[in-house]
Amino acid sequence: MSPLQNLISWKIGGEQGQGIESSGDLFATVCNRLGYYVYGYREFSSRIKGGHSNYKIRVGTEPVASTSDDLHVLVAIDQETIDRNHHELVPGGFVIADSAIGAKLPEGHRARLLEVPMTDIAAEVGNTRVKNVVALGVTAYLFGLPVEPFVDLLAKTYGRHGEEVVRQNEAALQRGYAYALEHVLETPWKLAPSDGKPKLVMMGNEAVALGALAAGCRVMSAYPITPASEIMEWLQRHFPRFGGVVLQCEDEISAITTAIGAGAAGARAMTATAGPGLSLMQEAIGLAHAAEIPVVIVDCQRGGPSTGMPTKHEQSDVMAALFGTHGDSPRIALAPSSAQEAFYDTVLAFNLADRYQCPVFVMMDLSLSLNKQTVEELDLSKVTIDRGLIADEEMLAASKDEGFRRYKVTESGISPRSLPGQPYGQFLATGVEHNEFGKVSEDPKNRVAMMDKRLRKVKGLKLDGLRYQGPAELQELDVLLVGFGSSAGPIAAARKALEEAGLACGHAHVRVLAPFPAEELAALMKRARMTLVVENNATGQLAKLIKLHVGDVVRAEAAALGGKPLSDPLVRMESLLKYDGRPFLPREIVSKVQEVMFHATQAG
Amino acid sequence: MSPLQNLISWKIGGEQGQGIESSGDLFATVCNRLGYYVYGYREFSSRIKGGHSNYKIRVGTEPVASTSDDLHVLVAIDQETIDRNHHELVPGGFVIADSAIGAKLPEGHRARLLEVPMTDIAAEVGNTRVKNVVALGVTAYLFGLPVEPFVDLLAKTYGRHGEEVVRQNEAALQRGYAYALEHVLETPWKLAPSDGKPKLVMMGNEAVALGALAAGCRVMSAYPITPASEIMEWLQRHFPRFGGVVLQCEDEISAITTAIGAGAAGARAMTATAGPGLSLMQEAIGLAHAAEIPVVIVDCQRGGPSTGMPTKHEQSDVMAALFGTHGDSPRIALAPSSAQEAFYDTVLAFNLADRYQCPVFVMMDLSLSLNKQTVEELDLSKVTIDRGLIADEEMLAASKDEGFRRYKVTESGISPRSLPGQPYGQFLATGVEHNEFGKVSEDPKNRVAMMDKRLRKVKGLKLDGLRYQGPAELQELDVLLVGFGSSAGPIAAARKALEEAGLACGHAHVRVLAPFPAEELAALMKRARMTLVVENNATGQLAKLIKLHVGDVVRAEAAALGGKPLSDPLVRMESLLKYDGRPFLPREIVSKVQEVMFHATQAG
Amino acid sequence: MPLKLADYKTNEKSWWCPGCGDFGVLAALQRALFNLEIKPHDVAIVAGIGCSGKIGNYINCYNLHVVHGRALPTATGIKLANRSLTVIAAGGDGDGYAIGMGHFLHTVRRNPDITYIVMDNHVYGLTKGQISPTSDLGFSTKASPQKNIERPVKPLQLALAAGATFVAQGFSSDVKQLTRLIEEGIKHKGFALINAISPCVTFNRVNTYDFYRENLVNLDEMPGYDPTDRSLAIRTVIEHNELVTGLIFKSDEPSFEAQVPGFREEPIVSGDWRLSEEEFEELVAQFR
Amino acid sequence: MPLKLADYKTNEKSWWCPGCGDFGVLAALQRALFNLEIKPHDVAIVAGIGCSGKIGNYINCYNLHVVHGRALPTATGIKLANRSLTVIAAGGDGDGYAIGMGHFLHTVRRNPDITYIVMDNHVYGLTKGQISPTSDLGFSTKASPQKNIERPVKPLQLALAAGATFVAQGFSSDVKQLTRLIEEGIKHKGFALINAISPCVTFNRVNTYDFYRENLVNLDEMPGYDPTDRSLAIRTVIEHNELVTGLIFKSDEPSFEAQVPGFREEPIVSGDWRLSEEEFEELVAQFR
Ligand SMILES: Cc1ncc(C[n+]2csc(CCOP(=O)(O)OP(=O)(O)O)c2C)c(N)n1
Ligand SMILES: Cc1ncc(C[n+]2csc(CCOP(=O)(O)OP(=O)(O)O)c2C)c(N)n1
Ligand code: SF4
Ligand code: SF4
Ligand SMILES: [Mg+2]
Ligand SMILES: [Mg+2]
Repeated sequence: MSPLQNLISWKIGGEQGQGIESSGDLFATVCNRLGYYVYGYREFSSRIKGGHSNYKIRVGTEPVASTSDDLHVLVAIDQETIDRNHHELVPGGFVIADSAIGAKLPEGHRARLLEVPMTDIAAEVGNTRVKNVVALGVTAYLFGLPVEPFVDLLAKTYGRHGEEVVRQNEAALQRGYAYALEHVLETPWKLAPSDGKPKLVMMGNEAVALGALAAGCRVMSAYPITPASEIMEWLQRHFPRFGGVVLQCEDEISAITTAIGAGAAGARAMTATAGPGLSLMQEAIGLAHAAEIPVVIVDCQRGGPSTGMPTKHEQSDVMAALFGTHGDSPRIALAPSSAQEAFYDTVLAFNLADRYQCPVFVMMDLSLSLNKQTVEELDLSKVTIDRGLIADEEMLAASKDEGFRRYKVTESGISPRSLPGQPYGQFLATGVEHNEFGKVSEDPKNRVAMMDKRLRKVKGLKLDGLRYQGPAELQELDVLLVGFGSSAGPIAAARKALEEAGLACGHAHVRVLAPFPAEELAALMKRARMTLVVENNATGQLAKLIKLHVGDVVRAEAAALGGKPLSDPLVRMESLLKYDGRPFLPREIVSKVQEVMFHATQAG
Repeated sequence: MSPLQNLISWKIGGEQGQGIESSGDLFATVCNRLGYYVYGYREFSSRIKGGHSNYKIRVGTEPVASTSDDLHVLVAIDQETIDRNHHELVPGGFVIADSAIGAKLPEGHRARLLEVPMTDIAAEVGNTRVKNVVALGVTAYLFGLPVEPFVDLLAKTYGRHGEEVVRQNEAALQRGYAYALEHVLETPWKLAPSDGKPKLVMMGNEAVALGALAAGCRVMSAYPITPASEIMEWLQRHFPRFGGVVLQCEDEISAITTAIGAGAAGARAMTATAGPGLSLMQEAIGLAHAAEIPVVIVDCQRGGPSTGMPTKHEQSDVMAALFGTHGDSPRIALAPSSAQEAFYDTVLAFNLADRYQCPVFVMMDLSLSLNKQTVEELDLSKVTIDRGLIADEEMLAASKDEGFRRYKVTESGISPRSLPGQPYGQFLATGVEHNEFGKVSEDPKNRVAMMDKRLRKVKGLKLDGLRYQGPAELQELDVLLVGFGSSAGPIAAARKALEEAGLACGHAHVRVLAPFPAEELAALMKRARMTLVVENNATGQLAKLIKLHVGDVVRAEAAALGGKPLSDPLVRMESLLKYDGRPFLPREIVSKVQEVMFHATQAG
Repeated sequence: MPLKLADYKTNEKSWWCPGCGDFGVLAALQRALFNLEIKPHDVAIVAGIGCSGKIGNYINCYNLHVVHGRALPTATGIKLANRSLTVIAAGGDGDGYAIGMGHFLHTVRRNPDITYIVMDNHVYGLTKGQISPTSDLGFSTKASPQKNIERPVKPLQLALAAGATFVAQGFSSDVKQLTRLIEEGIKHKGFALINAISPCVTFNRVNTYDFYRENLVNLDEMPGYDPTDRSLAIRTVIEHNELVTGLIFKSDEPSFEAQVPGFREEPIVSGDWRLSEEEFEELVAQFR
Repeated sequence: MPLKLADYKTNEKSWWCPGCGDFGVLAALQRALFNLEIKPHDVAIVAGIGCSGKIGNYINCYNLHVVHGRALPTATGIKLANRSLTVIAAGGDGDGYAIGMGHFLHTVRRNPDITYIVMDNHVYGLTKGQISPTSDLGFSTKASPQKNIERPVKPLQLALAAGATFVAQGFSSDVKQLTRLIEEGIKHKGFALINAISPCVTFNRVNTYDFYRENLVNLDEMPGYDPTDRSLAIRTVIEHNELVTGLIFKSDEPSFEAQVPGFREEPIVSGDWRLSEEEFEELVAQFR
């Protein structure tokens, strides 16, 4: 018998439009239902049909949060899939190929080629489209999975196409399983039993959409763009039941200003976009800051600049989100690192937008937006709706004669707002500088008071902005890894590997890009012999934030000590940048750490 | 006899639409023709008629580059002008007021009120609109200026309205002069003789427009916005003679993409805007970077965020210009500090855009854009046109079979470009990631090569990015003042004052915001006991750049020394921020330095 | 307490030039709201940037003064969030027909229940008199020294071509007619365009009060004119080169809000947004 | 050496789905350029983002693939910089009529000598099938599960209302007619709109080849149709709900470039831009 596996890796590849995505989803869902943790990773191009596409699913008995470059089973719909992906196969790995394609493995390759008459079987069961399902049957055998959950899922998925289609799918599955049973002597990697806890599997965009709905968002305006469109699509599907409205706008400027209008009128409103849309929204973002209007902006980062690489992963909109609109305005920007966090962070974003009366960014990245992954049960009781300060009748009645001071200068910078429809709450909301009543004012003193008020709002804000894993308090670290967004998975895996290799390795994940968790990170960096900032962009955008904010902390301390910093942790900071369109693999991070440490030893 | 003056200050105030601007321009032009240096400063609101407006002209025998809050003569068209401006008057200063308004100076004020029957005189000469000219006549007397240049200028200015109007203006002037002669015993502040050199007087926007024309710009596309519109207006007036075209577009997105199109086709093209327009252009700016298309973007900064304070001075678009478009792209951004520099920098911007094949920013600010100031003779021989690398026939013919490698990966990152119309030069220019031929490519290796190529272009670029004034090399500085843009004037004046007060004071003016002159500034900052960054915004945008770039220099040095920075000049850096819509006054800078130095002494 | 006309006014001093056409539009809008007895706090006015965009400053309602050209999408957002508000969008010809052109026509075809008043002076007032999209051919000013060579935008024809359900044109001198048109626009359950000719006395020396007094034709008084006949409307505005006033076209079609699936009569702002455990579980189930 | 049709082709493999209407449009454009004997290097094609926007990849000319919706202003810039180029703008219905709507109508009224080909498939292809501005009422897809409730944009009517000087519509199946229309558009000295119906076989199951074959009326073959009569054109496209092909309208009016004061026949790119000392001094004199 084969040894029990805790983590296996499966991939299907072929041309776009050949059902790659749905087959992967089926496999992931079944594994999820069996209680395993899954992490999907899809490679695709900016075209509709044709061009190589593949979908990798890692399945584990414990949480999986990154892709990797080892592979147990590769389902190849065409030869190109083999050519492009064979190098990932572990020795003894399987290639499941349609016999019809005359598949070839490179000379001397240590994987096993299993040619399955997928086309023939599909023809025999009477539906050429079930080819991939045959491969799923083979897959089930290879990993020692039961067939029933596949059957159930196929029935559910294709139920609306009629019984015949369901039967064809089931037959294809069974035939595949049987074929494998016959041709492969024993199950090579049987998955160890799962923890059996019920789980969800979703992509980050779905988590955002669900979070928005749960948070009370009922107006969503957007313009389609990869990789954000799923948010709009999901809400269009579910809003009707809850009285919400999705407006597919004529462009992103309309999308953000529609959301701002809805926010000004008191609804919870959001938009979702990617880099090009974010750039177009810059002017209106300033309006929401100036007029203090709540709105949630989800930015699903992809390869930039310009149209860039629309279907490729990147994390390069940080500077644009934090500094892209002209003039001075404070920022709140969350950066969830998993679908699970994306759900809760979206809820938080709506609460922060209402509380601080300003735009709040949820910074996603393509991997996080689109990769299907396991999410542990979501807890509705943790979803609270905090509307922030809204003037009540009494307050408004009191202002009857004088008018309502919508922009009252307060200590916190936050002023209670009135909503259209509330008697005596009328005011002017404007992007022009204004006085407490909202009236346009060019008075220099008023200007300073208003600017300070707005900046003050966010100054005191403390969020749980950094997540740390690694050796406990005070212990010195050989290396501190810092990242944000979906690289949490690969960094965590790298940290483990480095720790296994004997290093004291910490991982600080920045979950709030603004206001930046500077003190927390500074404290960790000081403990570390070196810090490695790991991010998917070419100019070190996170590193820039660290230089600014951790720098401020360090310099303030130095100033307090009379100007002589003893040892600046920023001097010991290096960057690992990846911007080829792909997320990090754990081993890339490990290598970089080894390389830097080696250099350090050499130098020291 | 009154002592000879080297610097006098004059202001006219009234309601918008009452000829404030033209009167000020007349006075400035006459002084300029007399060989004096002038600096104008206009305060106005975002409305067409009504609302207080004023225009101050400082006139000196040496260059003047800032406004100030001392005033010798105030021409008051209404009482509000006195109420708002009397505090600036030096003891013994004059208020010239129309007797018709029944002007009142505050109790005990030490200025002199000269009530002049301006309205009556105007009526007598037969034109109610020449009221202000009467005041100019009084002015001429008070400063001991000859009347003839005023007469000449009035004749030229009003010539097209007919002889009668010219005569009325001249009469008003003479009557004003005569009135003063009669009522003021002696000329209180006679201006010392000028150096007699011929000079120009223009606002920064005119300098930009003239520079663009001289640099060969023949396509200008823009959308009207304060304080940038004058650039478009000036070019509309002069282009017809040179075969150029101004397109007033439907919005700023059209403006920038039109300019990009023209740039791609090989013309020298530019757009000019202010913050809101800059924000709208962000997406297209990324396109120009990605497709490597030359274009010049003039941003005339004004009060932000959003519509903000459209007619007020600010310097708060720095971060938006440098980091506002999504994704990673290199930047070139010049920041002239005077009209003179604006002329030459605009020329330089076109050369850099062509040489580096990318957008180049000219960062103006409202004071610089709109304040009329003396410019010493402009030297056409210093205007060169460098088109950068353009493929020649031979090169293109050689690529005939393979196709033209428009984006050839070169060591400098710059690749020769072909222009539409050149045989064998066809290629695809796209904002999508592409290969050497310009064809869309999602290949990870190609991506990295292309991104690196683009970033490399600007890495090696060294410009004369810092202008320093102060104690010479190696001498320790008590304080280093750092600024950019039009604050050069007030900072220089403050430096002088501080030096007179016995401090070793340096002034480093950042003339290139990107690539940042980090090493030069680091060297100066290290010499200084403290650095004060002086800028017109609320969040210290220039200070952020210094923290990033000078920080990098300091950290690299520290790393080279084994990680222990001896003394980080950034720790000794403070900010002076002003964001009330007004430019700095020299004394504000002086006070801040004194305050900080005092604290330092207390602490130390 | 019955509402007074004064309840719709603020005590702010106007920033407009004496004689500006926008005064008439302001008066008509205030009067229309008063006549319809809509409570000031139930009105949201969204204005763009321009001299015209300042109209909200002088009306005592909820006012949102947005960025240049974006009044309509913002107004749409307000309407979606709170259906029970009377939503007025307002701005200039530059705001609405230059930078705002896309939003204008898309809002027309969307047909949300918004009344859009464009103060059309054929010039950019606030930026000191550049050519605007409705400027006549050959028009020039100090700020736009070259003569206009672009065909003027025809807002009425464009709105009709985009499927508008309510198109009217008023003249700021005829406050009475303009008031009535605005009233009808507000009562119309869908998008109502009211192009209000509103002369700029400072920068436009061509399209003056006198010019319009001589050239405008009042369709409301034209015998046989039927404002429910779209092709007649198109023909008529073309024939008169858009120099008409009155109700040009109107058709009763469902508004955008009326057609959104599952959309409720109760405004979104006043709903209870919390999900029940059951609802949440049903949503989550699809991810199992 | 005489030009061959192949000279207008690149060797790149197409990224379109088999059967996509854009193939027909590509073929027609290549053929039109070939028929007119315009040298490939004298053609600039500016394309937007979308499946349609990839058209430039397959034509061996100077190609500029811009950001979504901005093909027209970019094309205008190219034309201004170099009048001697043949400038073609191209893109999808989303690119041109959603995000690009403002530029579309402003370019129409500006009338630069550009030929604009819109591959209209009534859907957003590249983003996987959302509703587009020309989608029919009631249309829905997997990506846009709610039925369309916005009146479709009528590009032909809008162009006519905006004062277009050349309006045509072709069908990608009829490459012959489309080729001819493109040729005429290119020859037209002004802005030419060619709306090319170009079915999306992957995401649009409603506006299919069959649908159009059954419903399109060919104006080129309609007896008595006079494409120089603007009001007839308007009436006809309304009557047939825009389901027509052929040359719809054409009028000879000066192009934008022809009217810019002082603009020269010689392209800007080839001019000598240096100022003489005298010219410079004259300019500078105004500042004295
Ligand atoms: C994005 C942006 N671009 C430009 C401006 C400058 N601007 C302010 S108002 C205006 C146009 C005013 O014309 P119109 O809309 O016709 O209003 P009017 O002043 O004539 O009433 C412009 C271009 C701006 N505020 N924002
Ligand atoms: C600013 C911006 N917003 C959104 C997108 C995403 N996007 C790419 S193509 C497209 C629309 C495609 O539709 P259409 O123009 O009709 O072209 P088709 O693919 O149908 O030919 C969209 C929304 C983008 N690239 N840029
Ligand atoms: S400039 Fe024209 S539009 Fe503006 S307030 Fe004055 S008259 Fe009215
Ligand atoms: S998705 Fe539609 S428009 Fe795009 S290539 Fe395929 S068929 Fe053509
Ligand atoms: Mg106007
Ligand atoms: Mg389309």
